Amino acid sequence: MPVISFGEAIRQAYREEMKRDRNVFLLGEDVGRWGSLYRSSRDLLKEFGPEQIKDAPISEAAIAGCAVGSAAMGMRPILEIMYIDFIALAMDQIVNHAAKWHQLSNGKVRLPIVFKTQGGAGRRNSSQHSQCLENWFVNIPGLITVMPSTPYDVKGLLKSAVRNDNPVVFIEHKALYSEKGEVPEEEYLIPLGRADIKRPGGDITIVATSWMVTFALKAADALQELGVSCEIVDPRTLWPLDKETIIASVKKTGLCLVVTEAPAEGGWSGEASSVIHEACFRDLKKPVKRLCAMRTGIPYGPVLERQVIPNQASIERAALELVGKQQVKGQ
Amino acid sequence: MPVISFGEAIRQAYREEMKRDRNVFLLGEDVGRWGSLYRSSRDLLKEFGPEQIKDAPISEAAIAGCAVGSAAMGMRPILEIMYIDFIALAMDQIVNHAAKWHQLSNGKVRLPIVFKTQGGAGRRNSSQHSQCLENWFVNIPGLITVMPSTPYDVKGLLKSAVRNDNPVVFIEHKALYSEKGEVPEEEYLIPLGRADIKRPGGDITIVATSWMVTFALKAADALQELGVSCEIVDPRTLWPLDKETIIASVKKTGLCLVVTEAPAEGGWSGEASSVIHEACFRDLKKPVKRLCAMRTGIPYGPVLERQVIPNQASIERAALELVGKQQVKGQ
Amino acid sequence: MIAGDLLKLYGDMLLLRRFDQMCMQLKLKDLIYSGYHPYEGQEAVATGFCGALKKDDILLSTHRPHCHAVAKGCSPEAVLTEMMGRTSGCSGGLGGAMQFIDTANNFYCGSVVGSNMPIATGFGLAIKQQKLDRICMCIFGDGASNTGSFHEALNLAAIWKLPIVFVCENNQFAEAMPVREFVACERIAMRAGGYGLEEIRVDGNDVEETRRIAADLIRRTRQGEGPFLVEALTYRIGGHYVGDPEGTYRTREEVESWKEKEPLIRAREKLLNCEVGSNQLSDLDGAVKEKLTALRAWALEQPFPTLEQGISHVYIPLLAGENVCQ
Amino acid sequence: MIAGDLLKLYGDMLLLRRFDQMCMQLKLKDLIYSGYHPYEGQEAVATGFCGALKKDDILLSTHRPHCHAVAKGCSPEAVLTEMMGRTSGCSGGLGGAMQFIDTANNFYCGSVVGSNMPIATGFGLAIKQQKLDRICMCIFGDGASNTGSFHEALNLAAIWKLPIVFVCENNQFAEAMPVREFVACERIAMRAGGYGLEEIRVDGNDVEETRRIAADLIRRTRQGEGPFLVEALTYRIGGHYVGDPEGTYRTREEVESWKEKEPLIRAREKLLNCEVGSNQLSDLDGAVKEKLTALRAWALEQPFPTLEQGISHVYIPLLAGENVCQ
Ligand SMILES: Cc1ncc(C[n+]2csc(CCOP(=O)(O)OP(=O)(O)O)c2C)c(N)n1
Ligand SMILES: Cc1ncc(C[n+]2csc(CCOP(=O)(O)OP(=O)(O)O)c2C)c(N)n1
Ligand SMILES: [Mg+2]
Ligand SMILES: [Mg+2]
Repeated sequence: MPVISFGEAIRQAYREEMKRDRNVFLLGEDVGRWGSLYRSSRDLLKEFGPEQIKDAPISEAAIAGCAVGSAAMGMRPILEIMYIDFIALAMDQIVNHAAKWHQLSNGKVRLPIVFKTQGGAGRRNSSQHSQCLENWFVNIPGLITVMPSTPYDVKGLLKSAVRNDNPVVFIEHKALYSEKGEVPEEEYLIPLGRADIKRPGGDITIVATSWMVTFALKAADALQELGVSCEIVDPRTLWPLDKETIIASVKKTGLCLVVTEAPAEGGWSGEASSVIHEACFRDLKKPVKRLCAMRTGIPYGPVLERQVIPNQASIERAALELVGKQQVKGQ
Repeated sequence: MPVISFGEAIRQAYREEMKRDRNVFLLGEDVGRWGSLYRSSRDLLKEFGPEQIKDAPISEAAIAGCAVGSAAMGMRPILEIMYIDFIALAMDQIVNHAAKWHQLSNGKVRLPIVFKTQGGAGRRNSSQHSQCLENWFVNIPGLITVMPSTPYDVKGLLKSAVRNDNPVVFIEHKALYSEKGEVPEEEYLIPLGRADIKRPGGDITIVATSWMVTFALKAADALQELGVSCEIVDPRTLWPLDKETIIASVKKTGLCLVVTEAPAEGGWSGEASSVIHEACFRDLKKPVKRLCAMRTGIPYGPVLERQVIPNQASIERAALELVGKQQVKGQ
Repeated sequence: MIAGDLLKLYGDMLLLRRFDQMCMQLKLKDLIYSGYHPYEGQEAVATGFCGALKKDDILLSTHRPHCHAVAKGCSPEAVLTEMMGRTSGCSGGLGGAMQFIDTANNFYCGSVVGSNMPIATGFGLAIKQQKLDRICMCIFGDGASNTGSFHEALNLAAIWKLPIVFVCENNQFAEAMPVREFVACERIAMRAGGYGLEEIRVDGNDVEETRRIAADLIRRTRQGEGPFLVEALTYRIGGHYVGDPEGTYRTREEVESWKEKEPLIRAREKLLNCEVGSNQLSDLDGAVKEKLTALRAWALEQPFPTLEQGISHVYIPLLAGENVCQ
Repeated sequence: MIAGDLLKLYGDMLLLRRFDQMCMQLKLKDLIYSGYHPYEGQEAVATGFCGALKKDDILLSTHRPHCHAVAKGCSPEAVLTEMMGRTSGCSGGLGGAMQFIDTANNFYCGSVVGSNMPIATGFGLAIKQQKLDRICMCIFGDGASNTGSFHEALNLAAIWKLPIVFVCENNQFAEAMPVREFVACERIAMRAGGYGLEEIRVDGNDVEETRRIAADLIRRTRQGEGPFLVEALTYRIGGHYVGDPEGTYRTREEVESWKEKEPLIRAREKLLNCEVGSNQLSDLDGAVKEKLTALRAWALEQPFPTLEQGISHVYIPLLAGENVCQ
């Protein structure tokens, strides 16, 4: 199977969907000339022209509203917000309008919009360009929230998001664009709302999202050496959440670590942990542990930004603590 | 002790703090002439003049930024956003600037801002005027989030928020302004970050926020009749969270119901539930239950908006289920 | 303009005036539940501009939408019962008096000030790219002209040359905030220059003028000359909402002086000068009132949505049978 | 203007030019970690405007701040090491190349385009209400003039008559987006009319002009005549960031033609015409380079913040000893 980058997988999804349906168009700052910040729409302006690839002025609120209006007319906008930090400028259109119109029209208006953005640390850009704000959207009825972690997933999920008639907030990770992985040549879709077991294991379940999946997989390799078998579950869609897959895994292992790059307080890790406790209370040998970013803005530079968020080492420690203590107790 | 309304308690807090410190000023749409939508600043324009009571144009982003800049100069703005739904227009200033500057200045800049707003249903205003968005702020390092539920609390907490040097998001509830309660004549402060036990009890802990506290108290009365004694804990500050008080209560009762008006998914109820499971896992007889709004926009009108959020009856049912099943098991 | 046309416009305004008054009564009886924003005195804007649109054209309105909606062609039945929260309303009674959608008549409104303007750029873009013979009109207030949405939307519409007529309905107040104090420029129309657009202002209380300008701008927009920004100067005779503390922001005298300049009186005078009999006008009024009395009676009979109806369109299920509100 | 003044301005610009070039080298060596936005060609704006401020005056800058900062009076040491993430930086190395704060010199910048403008209104309000003899300058780009923040902030500053000079540094591009395509009006300065302000535009590559206009507007602002909006037309000679795909949005020829019009060349020609010897200018350059070589060596020795330093100012503890990052 061809091995391509996360960014290239996005580009393939764009091309396939824009060819399939001329109503699909990409709107955002420098998505055309530049092919977007991380080049995921490179050369598509030439291929699809300015009607399907639209460069936009620095007007996050206006272009988000433009997505709402054009979607109400049957178009299928993919709106790119360059950094999730700037989605703060578009929240009114996303939350008060895009998320509400289907219900406010008593089901008549459909808004097939993909609000596509990227978040997280890893590019040393400091606190105004490195946030993880996904949980803002999970709490808003009417929105679907997706966080892919691999080239295979981003392509299949993005295509499904484009074809879905609900507004979708699609959050990529800036550290993943250059990550490579296998992506089949033939077309495929990944249904929204389905988790993926990135690695099967029996001793402990690790629920991780986005970039954290990468670290969790590395940690799992290292832990295997120590005889600890981790099952890595990637929800991929934060809402609707595939509770079944997560619960089945935890019922099997009896131990769970939730890893997110966002701070714990008020973050999605709380949602995951609650759902698991609610469903697996009697199966859990210990309470679910959350491993999240420290409660701080992301400091500048290559060193600190890695220290304030979870990484392979901290995941290993946390997992061992969960497994280890249990063994000590000899249950 | 004098009995006054929630709105009047806010007004007293304004007057005391604005008299005490001329740097304290109120900024917002119609806070002057109208004395704010729910009259909590009634007649203060006359008393304090246009420098301390400033009517603002419909420019949520600009006035939020104005709060940031004036605070950096040593002023102590209280910025009123008329409905929390519109805070979506000010998120960039609150999250990317107000929450970040203290750290970005390496501790030199202090931003004593109170971002004051009101949320929730209860005024039959439909989905664009009834949201509960508190958890957006809990996930942002650098922000304090407060949600008072009584006249006594709103006065004491607002005064503390004004004197605190961190940016505080202070969220009132539109259904509470006319609620009455005892407020002492002598000055008092309520420290941020301290929960309050609104009603002591032994059988089950109910953690409720804002308007939901009112319903929980009514439910507790009714449940008392059935011989169920509820302890109602109001966190009052969502971050920093008074984990000690909540945990102590749950360790005592062994059962916990978390009630919020926001939908469960991605809401603060998940944070509360996780914190409790993490700390009280061995003490809990059953998993913490979350009772929250249905995953829907708030429909228009007096009837439906009450049906989609928790109320006295649903709290009673949920509490009985927790207590009851346990009794059945005869533990 | 010949009397016949003016008489038609007068009749349209009269319907809005009586409709608005009826709504106010229902609000006072608490049969309209949310904030309700009276329209009295601004009828020449709704009739002149919204009334000039074809059914296919799109209208984006505000938190003060009911007369815009009726002028656009939404049925008074659907608009009234929407405000009353009944299933026969435009939005099935789920939206209320400030936010509803009537797709059949291409009418949309919402209660976040200024936020309809960015959305208008999307309708305009779709119309342009799909090469449809339609236009989009976006109406908003003087207060909305201070929002970032106004600026971003006008710039976007202008650089993309979108088929949109932006109508600023300057009723001189945003709640209690007088336009002269809160809008920095002398005339809101002056802001057009910042987007390379011409400055256009119209007397918003002269229905012949508003209709003439509206027809002209709509025609030019269909020809691809858009976007346009037009300011219609009028006056909000009622409070921002029923029973607001008016005394805190304006004098009775000011209101009275504007009552003399309100659009129905002005149209009526002209009509009388064109030999239209006053009895003819009172007959017209009688007919309108009769129609509305029947409407009111009917509306009160309409059912409210059930909980199931209320929550069944939050999102479109991904999988058949998926529960929407778990 | 006499040669002496121009010579001084030339020296100031030369420092910025060499400083910027040095930063670029450090970026290429990956010793500056975040996006780095070169300033080459815009020096007459920083020197003319930012350099005209007193230490007490406030300057709010952008994601392209390093030359604004130095011109304002921040020490090159503090600015450079901030960009290099060292503890001696303005923000202790926590902010980086796009967002740092130097309270001692009243300098603030941030990396969200346009968002410094609303913040400027707060500084202006405080200055006005506290009756301080200070002003606030807010500098931003052509791209920022399309943000809602621009509009809301200018309206607010104008209705409150705040002591703020808003400087639009039009370098003709927002990343790859040419101003002529993305800004709907011919000149950004025309937007001033929407706020009741005069239209002011200056040749941003003529340092005598920028300084003259800056001094005049700052003086008038101190006298309470503010706010002002001024557009300084210049050209971004470098890419948006080091190594951006320039070919996708402009031609080499265009860049070359502007290189001939860049501010140092223009100032230099004038100086030579005023009998300033070219050797005098190269001596000046030598001195600057020497100074910067020393600075660079020193900077490389500076320590990075520890984790504890990095997270110890997230918020101000409510209770003594409260752990900030639990
Ligand atoms: C973004 C936003 N801020 C504040 C409000 C509260 N509000 C409702 S109507 C209104 C006044 C709007 O004034 P204008 O735009 O002139 O319209 P008018 O009410 O005069 O028709 C305000 C401030 C709102 N709905 N949305
Ligand atoms: C709100 C926002 N949107 C997008 C960006 C990404 N971005 C960084 S710089 C830039 C261009 C800014 O152009 P301009 O205002 O002209 O300033 P210049 O870069 O030319 O100095 C953009 C779009 C951002 N930082 N903030
Ligand atoms: Mg108005
Ligand atoms: Mg620029």
